[in-house]
Amino acid sequence: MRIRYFAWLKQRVGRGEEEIELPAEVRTVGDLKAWLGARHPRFAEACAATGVVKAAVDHEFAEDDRPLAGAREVAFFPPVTGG
Amino acid sequence: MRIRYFAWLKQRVGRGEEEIELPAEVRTVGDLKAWLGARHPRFAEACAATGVVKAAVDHEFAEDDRPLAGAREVAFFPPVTGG
Amino acid sequence: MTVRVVDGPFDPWAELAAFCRGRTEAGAVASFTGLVRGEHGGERILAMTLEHYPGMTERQLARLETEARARWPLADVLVVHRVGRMLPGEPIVLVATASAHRAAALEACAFLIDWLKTKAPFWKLEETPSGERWVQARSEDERAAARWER
Amino acid sequence: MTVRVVDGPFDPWAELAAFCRGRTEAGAVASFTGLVRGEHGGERILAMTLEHYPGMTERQLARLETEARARWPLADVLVVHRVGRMLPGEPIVLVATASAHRAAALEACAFLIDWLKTKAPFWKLEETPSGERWVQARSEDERAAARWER
Repeated sequence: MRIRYFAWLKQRVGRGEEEIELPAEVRTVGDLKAWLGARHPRFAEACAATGVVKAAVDHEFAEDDRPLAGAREVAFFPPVTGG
Repeated sequence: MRIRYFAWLKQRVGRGEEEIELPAEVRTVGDLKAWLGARHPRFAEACAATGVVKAAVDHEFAEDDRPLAGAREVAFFPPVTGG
Repeated sequence: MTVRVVDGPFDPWAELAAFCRGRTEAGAVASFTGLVRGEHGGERILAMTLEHYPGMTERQLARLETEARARWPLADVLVVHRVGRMLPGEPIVLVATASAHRAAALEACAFLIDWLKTKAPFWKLEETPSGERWVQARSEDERAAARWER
Repeated sequence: MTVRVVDGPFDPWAELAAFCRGRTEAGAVASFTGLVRGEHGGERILAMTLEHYPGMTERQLARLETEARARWPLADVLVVHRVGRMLPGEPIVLVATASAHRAAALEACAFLIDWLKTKAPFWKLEETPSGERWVQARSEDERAAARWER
């Protein structure tokens, strides 16, 4: 599965994307955040603050309870600021 | 005093403007409408329909009770349709 | 001059470009442009003539601008209204507002065109295949303007 | 294509001119243009870089357009958003709507920019004399978008 990071989360994690082998026990976006947080302490730090880390599964906004079954790409980013 | 007519009122009255000597008993916009109606039957006809004839005294919208003392120009026109 | 009545064609996009040139203090620019329609009430429009009341028009437009500036924090306002005879597709009116705040620019732009439609002395005469007709005022326009009363 | 992401300068006035060319069925055209400001929070802005999420961006913008067309009778919609590095005064975004109805054009334009600000994956990085900083999301933007929820 491809994981992508944007804006200052990319700087915190130190990379824009990575390929991971999804462990069987990681079933939701929330599980994935926790699992990635163990690998990237500064990502865990950002996730600890409410509402600061948003997620998208295959280009659709997703909440923590969103299942990952069948997903190809999950992205994490701060609240958007375009326009 | 100068009287001006716009849009289809101008066509009804048959002229865009006229100079009149204001009789002493014509004190308000409403008085003036009645007085002009006696000279121009088709103007009287338009004034008889509610809300169809609007007035301005010296470039300011004016209601029937607006006094004419000191006024130089009074205009009559249908509701505006610009923009 | 931020309020103008013009008696020939004007280019709203050139007006907007000039309005925004070098503008770095107000990042939000809203605009409304009215074009002559080619059809109205099921009849083809061959041309449209805008009559107005010189002197009163400029006074009312300037008043609209003053009112908009009193209600919203605007960096700039532009109103251009064409008069005379024009063809379908040609611009009749342009209203533009610039502000540091997006909501202020958008609301002031809506306010200006709503008020202009009911308070500025313009009248539209349409030429159709069956003859000329003066456009009737619409009650929707009165209602649209009324929401800004206070 | 009525929704575009561009990675270099674009000319919103040329875009609007093309958007309106030959348009005789929809007399009301509303637009919103966002320009890079030269100052923010008391600090001078030297440049702004817009990062985005290719693929998701286009999908979200297309969805915004679909939603706007479902809510208002629109003849046409145009959204252009620039990404990459840009300078103060340069256009970031253009939203334009065309309708036979003035209120529809104005409301849909406000809706599109409000939703874009909270639902399209763009992020702003400002360069100031004291360094780079990511722009914080504003709660006003969430509130502005919330008024269109239903």
